[in-house]
Amino acid sequence: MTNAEIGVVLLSLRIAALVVVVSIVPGVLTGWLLARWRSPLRFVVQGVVMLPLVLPPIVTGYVLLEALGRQTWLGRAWHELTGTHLSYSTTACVVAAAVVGFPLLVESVRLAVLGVDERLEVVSRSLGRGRSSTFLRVTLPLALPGVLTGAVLAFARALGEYGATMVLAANVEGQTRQIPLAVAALLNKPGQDAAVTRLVVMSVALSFAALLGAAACSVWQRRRRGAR
Amino acid sequence: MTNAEIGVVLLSLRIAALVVVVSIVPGVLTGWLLARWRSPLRFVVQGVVMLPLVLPPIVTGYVLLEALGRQTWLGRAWHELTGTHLSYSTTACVVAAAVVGFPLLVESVRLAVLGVDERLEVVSRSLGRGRSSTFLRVTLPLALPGVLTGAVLAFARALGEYGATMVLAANVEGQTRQIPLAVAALLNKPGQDAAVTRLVVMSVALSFAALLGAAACSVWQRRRRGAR
Amino acid sequence: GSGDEDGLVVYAAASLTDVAEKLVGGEGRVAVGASSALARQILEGAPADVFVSASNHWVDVVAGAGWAAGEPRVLARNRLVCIAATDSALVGVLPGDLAAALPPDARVAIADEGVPAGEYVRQSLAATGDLAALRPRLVGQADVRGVLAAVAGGHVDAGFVYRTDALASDRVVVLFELDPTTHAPVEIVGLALTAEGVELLATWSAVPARAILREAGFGVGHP
Amino acid sequence: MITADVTHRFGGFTLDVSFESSGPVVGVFGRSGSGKSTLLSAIAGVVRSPVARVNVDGVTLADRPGGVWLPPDKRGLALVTQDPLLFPHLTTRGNLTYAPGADAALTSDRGRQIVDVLRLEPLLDRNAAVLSGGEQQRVALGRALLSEPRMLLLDEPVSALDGELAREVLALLLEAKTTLGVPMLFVTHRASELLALADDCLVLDDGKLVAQGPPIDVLSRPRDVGVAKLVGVDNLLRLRVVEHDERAGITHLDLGAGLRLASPFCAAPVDTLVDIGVYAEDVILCRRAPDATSARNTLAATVTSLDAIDREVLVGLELGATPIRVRVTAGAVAELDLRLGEPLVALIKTTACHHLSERR
Amino acid sequence: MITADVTHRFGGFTLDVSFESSGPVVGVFGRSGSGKSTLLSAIAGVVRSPVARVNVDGVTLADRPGGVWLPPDKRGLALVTQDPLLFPHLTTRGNLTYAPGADAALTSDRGRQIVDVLRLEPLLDRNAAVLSGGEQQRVALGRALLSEPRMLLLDEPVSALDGELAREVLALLLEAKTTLGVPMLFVTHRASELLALADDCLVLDDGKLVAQGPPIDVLSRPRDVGVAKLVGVDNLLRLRVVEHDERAGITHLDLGAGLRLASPFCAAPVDTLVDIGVYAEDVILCRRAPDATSARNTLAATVTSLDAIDREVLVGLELGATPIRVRVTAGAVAELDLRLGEPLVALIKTTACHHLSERR
Ligand SMILES: Nc1ncnc2c1ncn2[C@@H]1O[C@H](COP(=O)(O)OP(=O)(O)OP(=O)(O)O)[C@@H](O)[C@H]1O
Ligand SMILES: Nc1ncnc2c1ncn2[C@@H]1O[C@H](COP(=O)(O)OP(=O)(O)OP(=O)(O)O)[C@@H](O)[C@H]1O
Ligand SMILES: [Mg+2]
Ligand SMILES: [Mg+2]
Repeated sequence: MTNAEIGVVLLSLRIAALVVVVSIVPGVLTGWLLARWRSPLRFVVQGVVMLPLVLPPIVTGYVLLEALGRQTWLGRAWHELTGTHLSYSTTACVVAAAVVGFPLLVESVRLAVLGVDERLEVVSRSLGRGRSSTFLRVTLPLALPGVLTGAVLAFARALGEYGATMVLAANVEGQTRQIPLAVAALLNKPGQDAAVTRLVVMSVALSFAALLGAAACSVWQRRRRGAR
Repeated sequence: MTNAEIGVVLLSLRIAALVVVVSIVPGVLTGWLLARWRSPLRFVVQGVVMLPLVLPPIVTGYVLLEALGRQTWLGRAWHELTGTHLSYSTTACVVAAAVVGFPLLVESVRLAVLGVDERLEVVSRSLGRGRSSTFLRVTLPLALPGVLTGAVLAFARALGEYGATMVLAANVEGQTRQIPLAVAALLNKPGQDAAVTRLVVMSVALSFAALLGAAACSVWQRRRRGAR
Repeated sequence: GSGDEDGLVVYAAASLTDVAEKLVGGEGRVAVGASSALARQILEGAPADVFVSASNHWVDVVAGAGWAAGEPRVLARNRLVCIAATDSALVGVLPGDLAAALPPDARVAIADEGVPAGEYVRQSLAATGDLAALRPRLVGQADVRGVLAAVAGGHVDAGFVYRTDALASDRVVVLFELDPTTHAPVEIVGLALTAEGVELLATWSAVPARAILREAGFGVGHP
Repeated sequence: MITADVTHRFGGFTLDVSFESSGPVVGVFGRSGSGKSTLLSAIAGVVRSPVARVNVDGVTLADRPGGVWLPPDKRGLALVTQDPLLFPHLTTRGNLTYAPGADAALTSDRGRQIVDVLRLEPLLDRNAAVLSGGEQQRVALGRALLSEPRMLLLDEPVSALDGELAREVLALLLEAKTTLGVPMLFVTHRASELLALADDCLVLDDGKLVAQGPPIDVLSRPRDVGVAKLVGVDNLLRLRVVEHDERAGITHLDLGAGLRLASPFCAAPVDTLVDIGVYAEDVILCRRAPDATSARNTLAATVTSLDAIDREVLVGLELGATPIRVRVTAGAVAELDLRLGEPLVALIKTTACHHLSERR
Repeated sequence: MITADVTHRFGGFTLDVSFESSGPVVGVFGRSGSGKSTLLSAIAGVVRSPVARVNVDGVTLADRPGGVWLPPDKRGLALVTQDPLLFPHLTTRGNLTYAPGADAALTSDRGRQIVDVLRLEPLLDRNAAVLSGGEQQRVALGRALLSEPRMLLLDEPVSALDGELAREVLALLLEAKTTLGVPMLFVTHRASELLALADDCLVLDDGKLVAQGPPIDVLSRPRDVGVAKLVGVDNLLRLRVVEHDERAGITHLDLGAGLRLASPFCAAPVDTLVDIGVYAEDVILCRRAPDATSARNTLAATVTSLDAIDREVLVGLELGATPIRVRVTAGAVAELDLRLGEPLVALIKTTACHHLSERR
C-alpha cells in the first residue's frame, strides 16, 4: 500500500469513528424515544429520521449543502464558532456519513428497546429510580446489542458512504478523500484495479473488525453477567 | 408531474416492492440464523451479509456485474433460463437494491429475534411443535416488528439506491431509470430543480407510506392480540 | 487558495482525473466529480481556485453566477469514438452500419444525459440519423469511465467514449470516430475562480502542461 | 395508616376499591383474577388509573382527578410483583443494591440479616437471570426490603417457597413490621399467611371489596358465600328454615330425612332457604352418641367416602339427605374403624354453623 | 413407568439424579434451588445434558452418551414450567390449541371439562399477555393437558392458585391420571399436594436424590434430617441415648431434668446422640395425666409460648430441658385453658418419635 492509500484508510477510519462518537448519543435517545413514545407524532419523527435512507445520497448531499454551505445561516454560525468552514472539510465527511447512517443506528436502538420488558422499567421506578436513571441502568444495558449493532451499521455505512459526502465534502485529497471517494477517483484512471482492490479490502477489514469488536463487547457483557 | 416522471415513480415503486418480496424470506431466515446460531462461524456470515453496506456502492455494483454479467456463468445461466440478460434490466435494479438493502433487513430481523424469549421456543418444542413450526408460530410473529422495520428499511433503501444500480443496471429509460437515476440525470443539467424536487417528494412520500403501513401492521397485530 | 490555508484546489471533471492530477502536480489538490456536482458546489461557495470542465455548459453557469475570476479558457480538445472489446466481431464496422451490425439483444453504453460526453454523442447520433435505431439499445452510464468499464468488461457490445479514454485502455479498440462536425466541439474548459487560480491556469498554456495533455491524447494547440 | 380509593378498567374487568386501614400490615385475599395485583399496581402508581387517591401515613401519593400524581419512584413504595422480574443483566448483588442507598443497606446489620434469612449469600455473585424460581422470588423480596421503602407492596411473596423457607420469610416480614415499623400491603392465597402476618384483611372479588376486618374474623366467620368459598369453608349448605327458637338463640334447619341442624338464630323467615358454612374440622365423629355433650347437634350419619389427603382423611358423610365433608386424622380413622356405609354419630356445635349472606 | 439418569452442570451446581419409578404419578419434592426444575428440563430434553438416559413406558427418549437424543417435540412430554410462559401474541384459545391436535381436543368432552375446571371459559378470547398470575398458570396447565402428552411434567402447577381452585385442579390431575392414564412428574413444595396426587415421591437436595418412596412414607417417616426439615417435621431433637429395652423394642432418650423419652428401638450405643423427629400434631396435651393410656410417654411439661397460626395454635413447651412445639386447635387452647407458665402433661406415642439418619 502506498503512503497515500494509508492516508486514505486512516482518514476513513477517523471519519467512521467520529461518526459513531457523534451520533451515538442522539441516536440512542431518538431510538428510545421512538420505541417508548406512544404519540402518533412519533411516526413523523421516524419518517424524518428515515429520510436520508430513502433520498438518493446525492440529494441528501445537496440538502445538507443547502443547509450547511458557506452561504447559509448555519454554515456562517459554524464559521463564527470554529473559524473553519464546515463544508468541504473532514467535518463535512463526518456530517454527511453521520446523517446517512443515522436511520440505521436509530432503528437498531428502537428495535432493541422494543425488546426490553417494560415491566423491568416499572420495577426500577418503584424501587426509587427516576426515569433517566432507569434508562441508564436498565433499558440501555438491556438494549446494548441493538446499540452495538446500530453503531456497527453506522460505522460500516460511513466507510461506504459516497454520494452525500461527494456533494457536501467534495473529493479533496487528504481532507475529504476517504476510501469510497478515493475508489471513485481511481476508477476514473485506467489501470488502477490493484489500488482499488487494496482500498476495498482495507475497508472490509475495518468493518469486519468493528463487527467482531461489537460481538466481543456483547459477549463480554453476557459473560460478565454469567449467562448461558 | 410529466408522464415520464410518473413512469419513473411507478418503476421505482415496482422495484422497491420487488426488493422486499424477493429478499424478505432469505433475509428473515438469515437474521434468525444469526440470532440463534451459537457457532463463531456466524460472525463470518454476518460479515459477508454486511459487505454491501461497507463497500462503496459503485464497488458493490462492479462486484455484482462481474458475478452476474452476461459473460459470467451465472449470467449465462440466467440467459438460458429467461432468454434475457440480467444486467441493464429491471431485474438488475431489483438485484442491486436487494443486495444493498439486505444487511438492513437481516440486522433488523436479527435484533428482533434476539429480543424473543427463547424459553417460549422451548415451550413450543415441548408441546410437540418442531423447529420450523416453532419458528413460524412463535419466533416470527414475536419478531414481527423487526421484520417490518427491516422491510421498510430495505424498501426505503431501494427507493434511494443509486451507486450499485448505476453500474449493474445503468440508466435505461423505462427499464432501469428509477427515481435516483432520473434525479442524477436531471442534476447533470442546469435548471431542472423543479423536476428533481417532484421526484424526491414522491420518493419520500412512498417511503413514508411504507413506514405508516408497517406501523399500522404492527398496531393491527398488537390490537388483534388485545394488548395495551 | 480561496481563504484555505493549504494550497490550491482544482475542481476537475471526472473524465479528467488523471490529467488534472498531473497538471496540478504538487502545487495543489484536485477534487474530482461530475461537472454538474462540481459546479453546484462552486455555486454554494466551495473553496475551489480552478474549475476544469469537459464542456462549456456548467462553466457558463458558474461564470454567469459571478464566481469567475477570469475568462473561460479552452485548454484542449477531445474527440468522441465508438469502441468495442478487442475481440469484438464489430471491428471494422462503418459508422452508419453500427445499429444494423449489432446482434439482436446487444447493448450500447453511453454517458448519461446531462453528462457532456452523453450530450455530444446524442447530438451526433441525432444528426446522422442513427439515434432512433440505437435508442432501445442505449445503456446510460454515470460517466465515460463507466462506459469504458462496461465495454472493457464485455458487459456491452459497444460504447461511446472520448478518444483519450479509449487510448488509456488496452482492452478496447476504436471502431470509428464520430464526425466532429455533427456535434458541438469537445473542449476542455478551465475557469479560474480566484486570483491564484488565474495564475495556475496561465501556467497550463506552457509547454510542459501541453505535453501532458498531448500525451494523454488530447488535441492541443491553436484551433 | 393507608387509605386508597382506586378505579381501574381493563376491557371487561373493573377494579373499584376504596378502603382505609390502620394496618400496619394489610392482607389482600381473593380468588385468581379478582384484581389483587391490579390494586397493588394502582397504589404503586405504575398504572395510571383514572381515579386514584392514595395516602400512606398522612402523605398523599396520588389524588386523581384532583391533580396530584407522584411518579412511582417518588412514592417510596417497593413493589414486589408476582413474577419476580429481576434485572437479568445484573447479579444477585446488583439486584439487591439496585435501589438508591441499598448499597449501604446491604452491608448494615439489617441487610446481613435479610441476606441470611432469605439465604442469599451463596447467590450473591450469580447472574440473576439463571436463578431458580424460588431463588428469584427471594432476591426480589430482598431487593424490595433493602430499598427501605415507606411501605412494602408484596404480591404473593412466598408462593414459590417451600414450607420451611416460607415460614422463615414470613417471620422476617413480621419482624420488619415490628422492629422497623414498615407497613405492608400483601397479597396471598393462603389463609395461614394472612393469619400469621396481617393485622387487617381485605377480601376482593371481581374487582370489588367484599369484606374487610381482622383476618381471624374474616376467615373464621365468613359472612359471605364468596369469602367462604375462598377461605375454604368445606361445607356450604343451602338449607330450609324449619323453626326459630328465639329464647335459645337457635334456628333449626332441615337436613332432610327428618334430621335438623341447630344453627345460631337468624332472621330468615320459616321455609326460606339460608346458606350455612361448616368447616370440615369442626365436625366431631363418634361411634356412639356420647352421654353428655355441649354440642347441640348429635346427628346420625353414614360414611359415603373416605379420601386420604395429607396426614388427614376427608370423610364424606350423609346427614339426613345432606352430604357433608369432615376432616379427621388418619389415626382417628383407624381408631373409629371407619368404613364405607357405616353408621356414625356426628357432633356439631351450633356456633360451628356460620350463616352466610348471599351475594350475587 | 419412568426411568431417568441425568447429570447436568451449571457453574457450581450439579444435578446428578438416577431413578426408576413405576409411577404413574411421581412427585418431586425439595427445597428451593435443589434442582427440581432442572430435572424436569433434562427429562423434557430442553437442555442438553452430557448424561441423559430417559425412558418412559418402555420408549427410550434419550440415551446419551449412547447417541439417542429425541428432540423435545418428539418426546411427547408436555412441560409446564414454573413461569407459565404463555405465548404473548396469542389469545387464551390460541395458547390452548397450540399443540398439534389440540384444536380437536379443546372441543371434545374432555377439553370442555378441562376448560371448566380451570375456569378458562371467560378467558378464551382474552390476550394471554394480560392475564393475571393465576389465570396464566391455569392456561399453561390447560395447554399442556390439551396437547395429550405421553407424560406431563409439571413444575409447581398450582402455586399461584387459591385453596379452592388448587384443590379442584389437583382433582382434575388426579382424574387425568386415573381415567386417561397420563403419567406425571410434578414438582411441588407442599406435602398436601404430594399426598393427594403422587404415588411415588422423589426428594432432591442439592442436586442429589436423597429419598424415594410412597409419599406417606417419605413424609411421615423421614429418614433424614434434610428431608425432615423439608417436609416440616416441627420438632427435630438431638437426644442422648440412656438405655435400650430390646424386648419392648424401645430406646430411652434423655430429655434433661430427669425426663426420658421412649422411642422405637435403635442401634445407637448408649450415651451417643441420636436425631429424633416429632410432628407437632402428634403430641397430645392434657391438664392431668390420664388414668390409662396407650401412649408410652406421659411427660410433665411447661407452656413457654402460644402463637396463633391459622385456626391452630402453636404451643411451645419445655419437656425436661428440651423445647418442643405442639400444634393444637384454638378450641383446645380454650378448653384446656392454656396459659404461659402453666404445667401440663404431654402424651407422645413411641411410634410418633421418628429416628433420623444424619446426613452431611
Ligand atoms: N441456566 C442456569 N445457569 C446457571 N445456574 C442455573 C441455571 N439454571 C438453574 N441454575 C441453578 O441450579 C440450581 C437448581 O435450579 P432449579 O431451577 O433446578 O431449582 P429448583 O429446585 O427448581 O428450585 P425452586 O424451587 O426455587 O424453583 C439453582 O441453584 C439455580 O440457581
Ligand atoms: N393489562 C391488562 N389488560 C387487560 N386485562 C388485564 C390486564 N391486567 C390484568 N387484567 C385482568 O384483570 C383481572 C384482574 O387481574 P389481577 O392481575 O389484578 O388479578 P389477581 O387478583 O392478581 O389474580 P391472581 O391471583 O391470579 O394473580 C384479570 O381478569 C386479568 O385478566
Ligand atoms: Mg396477581
Ligand atoms: Mg424450580
